[in-house]
Amino acid sequence: MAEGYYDYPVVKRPVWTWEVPAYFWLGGLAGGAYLTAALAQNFGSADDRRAAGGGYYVAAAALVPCAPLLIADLGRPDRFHHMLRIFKPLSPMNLGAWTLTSFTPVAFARAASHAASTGLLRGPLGALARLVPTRLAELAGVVLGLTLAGYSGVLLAATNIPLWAKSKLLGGLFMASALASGSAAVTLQAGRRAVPDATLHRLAMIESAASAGEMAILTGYLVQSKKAARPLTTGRFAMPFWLGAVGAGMLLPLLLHRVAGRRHGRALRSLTSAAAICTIGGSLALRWTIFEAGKESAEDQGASFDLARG
Amino acid sequence: MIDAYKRMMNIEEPPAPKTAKGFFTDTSLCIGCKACEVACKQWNQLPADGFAITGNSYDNTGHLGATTWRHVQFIEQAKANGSGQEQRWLMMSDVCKHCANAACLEACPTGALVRTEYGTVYVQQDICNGCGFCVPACPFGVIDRTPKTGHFEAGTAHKCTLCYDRLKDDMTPACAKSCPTASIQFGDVEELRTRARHRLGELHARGESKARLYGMPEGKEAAEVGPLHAFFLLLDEPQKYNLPEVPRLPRKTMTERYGWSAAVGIGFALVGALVLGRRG
Amino acid sequence: MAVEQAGGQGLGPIGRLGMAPQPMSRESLEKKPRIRDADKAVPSVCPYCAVGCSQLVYVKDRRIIDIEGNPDSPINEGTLCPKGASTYQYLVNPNRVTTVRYRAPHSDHWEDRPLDWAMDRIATLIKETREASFVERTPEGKLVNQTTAIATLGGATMDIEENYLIKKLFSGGLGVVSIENQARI
Amino acid sequence: MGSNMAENHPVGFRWPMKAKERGATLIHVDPRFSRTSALADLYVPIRAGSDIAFLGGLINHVLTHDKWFKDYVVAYTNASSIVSDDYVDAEDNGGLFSGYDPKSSSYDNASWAYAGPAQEAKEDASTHSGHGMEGTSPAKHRPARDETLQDPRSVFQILKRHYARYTPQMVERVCGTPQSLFLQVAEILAQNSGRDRTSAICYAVGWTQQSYGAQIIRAAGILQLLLGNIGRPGGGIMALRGHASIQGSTDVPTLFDLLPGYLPHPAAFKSDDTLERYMRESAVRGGYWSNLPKFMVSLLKAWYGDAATAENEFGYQWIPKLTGDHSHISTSAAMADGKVKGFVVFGQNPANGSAHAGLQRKALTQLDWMVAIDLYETETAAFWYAAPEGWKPADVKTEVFLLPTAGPPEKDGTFTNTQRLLQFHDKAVDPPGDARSDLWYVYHLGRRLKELYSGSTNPRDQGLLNLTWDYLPERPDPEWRIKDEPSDEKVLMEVNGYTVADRRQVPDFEHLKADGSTACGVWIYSGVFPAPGKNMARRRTRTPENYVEPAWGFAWPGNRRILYNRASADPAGQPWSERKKYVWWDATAGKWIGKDVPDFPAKKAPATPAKEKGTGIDLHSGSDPFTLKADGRGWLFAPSGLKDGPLPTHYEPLESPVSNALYERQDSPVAKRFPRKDNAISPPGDPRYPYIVTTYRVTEQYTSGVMSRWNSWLSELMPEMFAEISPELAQEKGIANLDWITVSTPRNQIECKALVTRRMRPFPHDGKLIHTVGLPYHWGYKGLVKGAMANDLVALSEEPNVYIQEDKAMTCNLRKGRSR
Repeated sequence: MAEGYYDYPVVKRPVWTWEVPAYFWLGGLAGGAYLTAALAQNFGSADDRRAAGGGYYVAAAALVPCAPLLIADLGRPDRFHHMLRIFKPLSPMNLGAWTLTSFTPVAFARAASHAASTGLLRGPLGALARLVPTRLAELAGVVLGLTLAGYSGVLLAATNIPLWAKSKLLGGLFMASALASGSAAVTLQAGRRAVPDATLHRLAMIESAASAGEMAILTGYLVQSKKAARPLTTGRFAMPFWLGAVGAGMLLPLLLHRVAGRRHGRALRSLTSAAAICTIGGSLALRWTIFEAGKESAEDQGASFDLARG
Repeated sequence: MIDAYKRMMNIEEPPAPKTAKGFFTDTSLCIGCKACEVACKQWNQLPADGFAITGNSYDNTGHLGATTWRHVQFIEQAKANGSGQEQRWLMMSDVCKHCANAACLEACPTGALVRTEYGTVYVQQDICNGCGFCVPACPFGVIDRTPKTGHFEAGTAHKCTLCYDRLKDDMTPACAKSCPTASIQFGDVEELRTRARHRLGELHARGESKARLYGMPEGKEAAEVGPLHAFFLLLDEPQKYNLPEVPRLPRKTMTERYGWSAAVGIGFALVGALVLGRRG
Repeated sequence: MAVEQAGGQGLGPIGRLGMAPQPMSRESLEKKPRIRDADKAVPSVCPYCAVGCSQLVYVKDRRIIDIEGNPDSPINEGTLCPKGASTYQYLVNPNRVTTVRYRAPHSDHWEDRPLDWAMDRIATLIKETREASFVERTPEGKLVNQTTAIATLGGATMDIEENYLIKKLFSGGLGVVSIENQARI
Repeated sequence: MGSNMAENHPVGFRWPMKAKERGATLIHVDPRFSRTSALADLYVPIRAGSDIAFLGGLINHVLTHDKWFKDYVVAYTNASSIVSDDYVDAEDNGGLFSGYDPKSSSYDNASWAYAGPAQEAKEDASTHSGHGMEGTSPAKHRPARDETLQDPRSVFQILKRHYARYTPQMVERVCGTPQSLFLQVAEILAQNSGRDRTSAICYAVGWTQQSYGAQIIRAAGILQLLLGNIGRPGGGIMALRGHASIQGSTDVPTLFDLLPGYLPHPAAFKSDDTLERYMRESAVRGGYWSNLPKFMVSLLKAWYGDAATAENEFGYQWIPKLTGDHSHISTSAAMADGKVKGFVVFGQNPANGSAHAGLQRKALTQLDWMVAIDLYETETAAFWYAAPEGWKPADVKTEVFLLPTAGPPEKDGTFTNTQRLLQFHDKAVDPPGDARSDLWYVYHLGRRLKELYSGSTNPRDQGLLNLTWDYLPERPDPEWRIKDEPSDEKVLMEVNGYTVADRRQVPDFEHLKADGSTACGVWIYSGVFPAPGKNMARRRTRTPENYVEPAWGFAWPGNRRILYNRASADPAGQPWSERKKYVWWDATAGKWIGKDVPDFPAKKAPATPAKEKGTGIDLHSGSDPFTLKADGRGWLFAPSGLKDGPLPTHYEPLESPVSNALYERQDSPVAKRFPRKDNAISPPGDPRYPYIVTTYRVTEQYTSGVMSRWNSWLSELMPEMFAEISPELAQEKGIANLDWITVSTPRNQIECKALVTRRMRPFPHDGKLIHTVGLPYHWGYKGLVKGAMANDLVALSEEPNVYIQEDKAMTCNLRKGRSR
């Protein structure tokens, strides 16, 4: 016997579709990649800088589908510009829209300036790109990129869907996942170029740190969510969540990195690339399963009552 | 430039505030006739939601939605072999609560959801772009988005407008006007609250010990979402009517969640800097 | 306006960005009830049960745009039940029959016919049936001037004037005795 | 009782709810716990079909505990009247009254008359019946009386004896109502009646659709008279009628046994062969009905105009004479047998909404032609291709017309509501397309028929040719597209009546004459249009100072809102109490005054003695409030007018799972059965049909659904046919909520979904549990939502006085699963 009114849900099922987790994933990846690249620029060796510089390209590339995905999910895509009708940071959705809008040109500019600095971009475009104030773009990009990577979990948490809202850690979890996938993307592209093993090791280490952090936060998230996590941990999303997001997305890369830690050359490259692909895929799986399971969670009357108990 | 932006974004100066209007839904007077549901659909020209029996007493509506802005619940309470006197059939016309702190309004990125001059919460149909964020934000499951392909205002968020159009001409909202037994009362929120307190006293004096108000400033349900401009007199605990004990306002915990997110970001940056800097 | 009414209690300066001041749209500013510029509001009576709720039928450009309870009525004081509140759709409904439909004997389909033709045909049928079945006297010789081969049924949702003419025509004019309505059901 | 007011008259229920808030007690006595029960202070379960036992119990309680309102009862009822020595009560005769003829299953009511000389007793022995019962009341105008009420032949003593066995124990046994609850009801009613307080009883078809429906209402009447609740504010018995103008169509009427204004319809089986004999037979010397000749002649003048002369009995012979029972049910049976050829259906849906709908549909296939007039395609219009019987259209010979009609805002017209209030509705728009008002159809059909018959010299056609038929407006209203719409107000003006010579509207029915100088279509409505341009039904003026609201619409008769309101004052003409002040005698002004139009001769003082030699209401004294009654008194005992006994007596329904606990006689001795192969009725206690089945409506739909199932807003609220059953029955049958079930009677079977609910309860009876199955009857095979038709299960039967079928209590069987 239901505690409430028959077995009707207390809250509404979100209307969003696959575009939203895809966008969260790509946006996070972009932010993570940008940050990793920027970290390398500022703290890394010349090899690191060269290797991680591709992160700017990754960030720019990942941002390309973001706006279309976001717009596609709107009920009225023709009114996408209303997202910028007001500036209202209270609304994570509004904040995200402004962030995406400002981060995209910054990331492209930084990528262009990087391309110009490596000689990839020549001619008048290259000259133009060289005008980009690198430091400023980097700073702005890092702040914006981190915001983009970090707001999505908060956005979901800023609802009354038990699976999303119960724990305090969804924002952190998505941030960690974004950074893991972003750094993994940097590792992945670096592995395809001639970079020293040491750089790859360092990148892998950063990625591992993100994955390990993600793992820890996920544990906290699940513990905090209690019964509200059931649609994720049991039921039809349990398999993709445990095997995909957790197994293949976190544990496997950690394991691969551990193995790769003692390897060099081709083996290292293969292992880090495999780990990076797993991390990136896992990041998508995490977003997707939590997103979809959230819809089921919306129908959980008891969890809603739990969430709203004084 | 600013004017062009305002034109493109459909930005106008809001009207000056007036006295707050709201609903007091007294479920002890509800006869479950559903006139409110139909009057609402008629006035707002909302389509039907489909034709299927639920088996849940006489409620074939189920819940509020994008095209159902009043919903009458039917709660059957009876024991086996109980006498007719112990039997209760509670009826309650549910509606958007028009919260003082409205989660939907706070979530809205476009400013489509606004607080009107009457203190009500209203979705501006020419602004809403159907982002859908208000839908899971509402702690009461009220607001919903219509399908992107549909006959009625496709793809935007909808809920009770408290008949914003009628308020402009000092008309009573359609549901309250139709209600044959004054279970739905419309008026100045302050006055309705006074009336509600008085009514509760009356019912308690009559022995209706389970009667309570839901959505008053002094109620614990107002802790986060604030007092409700559409509030209720219930004859049982709120959960029986699918109303949360303390409806959550997501914003209340948002800073904390941002904090964790930021901490992870900064932590990562530090770790990254450390890892890279060690050799650099 | 009190803070409580405006909502957004406990918002800091950043939180208030975009919330106050909060812009509106042109449509919102111009919002008005559709009956504001109705051509007329015609008093009517609900067609459903016998409580006799008074209604106001709002008309614009010769079309009904809204039907609501009449607040002046001492019976319903502006209220209506769900059926009364749905009267608009009872009248403005694509499923309404608006042409004369005719089905010939043994035919498997309706066909639309002109109103005049149908009226002539029905009058002829009534006459034929009456002629064929009229009884002036019973076998015992009592003058009865009746026919039992034609019957009418209805209408309790019709006006008294209509009922009066039915009775007058079919009973006083044609000698039909089985004139009945819902009151018998 | 017998009504589910909150569900079926929600806006009417606004007022009981208001009263409740002001301290009134609401009691709901019903087989089902409905939305009305939910809002009532007291819900009292009762087995369907046992209402008279319950009401009889209340009467007995009031009598034995001396709770009756003595001053009222002695002065205003016939309690003191002495009944004929030949009268034998049902108590002493196994449930049958004296005069029963088992061969014809009917009563000779001669022995029920008041005691008096033989000649007067003979005068009493009329066979008139129907709505005109009061008018045809032959009761002796001044019967012998014993004001001490001690005479064993007095109505009061007969009443006491008749109900002596209707004890709380018996009520519990018969009705399944716990004694304690029953006694609570009795006490509340008794305490809430008297000088200072009144109680009202509301009923609806829960009572009338039983084989003794009129007697249930009579029982309520007896109770209310004993408690002094008739003719007083807040009292009365309120018939909650189901259709916008069903009261109007009863008054006017489109009913076979009546002429307008409850004049009895002339019949060949009565001595009605001349107008004079008809009027002599129908008019009674005592009471207001003595005026019947004025009303009848004025009616004939309204119908036949100048052709109606004293020489030709004002055209009396053009009115057909009844030769039997021509009611809807009987006509349906005849139709099924191929005896009816043509059928005109105005806004009705017998193929779904009438008793034994399957037989109704079959009957339609036997017709040569049928005209259905409606806004939507009804089950009736579509029977030839869409009926569940699955006939091939090619096999159905009926020629079918479906004429599109107008809704109320698409035409002028008047509805008479359940309070006898006439309200005019104004035309707001033209009807769409070829749709026309029913008035248009009838008028133009009449016009065409007159043309077809023009020139005929056949006497039988003269009625039609002479029918006054001048209803087109002088010039059509330029606002409307339809130019040949008859003028509704012209018809209403004829209904009101006018003087023949100078064609001036008569101010009221007091001005009607029997000499042919006045014409009046419906005498009881006279006053509705007293002068050109003065349509009283169109008045919409509020009078906040007077809750009676006399300036809103027009109530017949003569704008009286409470009938017999003389009874709201004591015999001396003063209000029974300040609280219940309504109409009273103003000695200074020498007339009756009050909140309402006094339903009494305006200047007849309370002390006026009865004129023994007079006629009409002169025969009544100034303290006889019931002016329509021959003796001016409220009838506890009905010496005439009813075909099934002078006192309500408990019988079981025609189909019942139990036997009559009170009498040897099981069921109504005079209810009409239709013993046909296709109309089997299961015998009492038939084990094949062990459950009670009752039909009803829900708020969200409307009767057979024509006016609601094409409406998406209503259809979504109640989308599918269902049967309500108790968890006990569900468990017994292994049925879960929403399972498909099949409900059957000997007539037919239907399938629908089960709604298992504690709102349905089994009734204990002699150690067993009797289950009730509840069926709404809104669905059919046309519309946005479709479903099985409950009326398929109902038998053809007739209550003997008003010819209504019994569908509130039948028996059925039930099984899990679909019908096929």
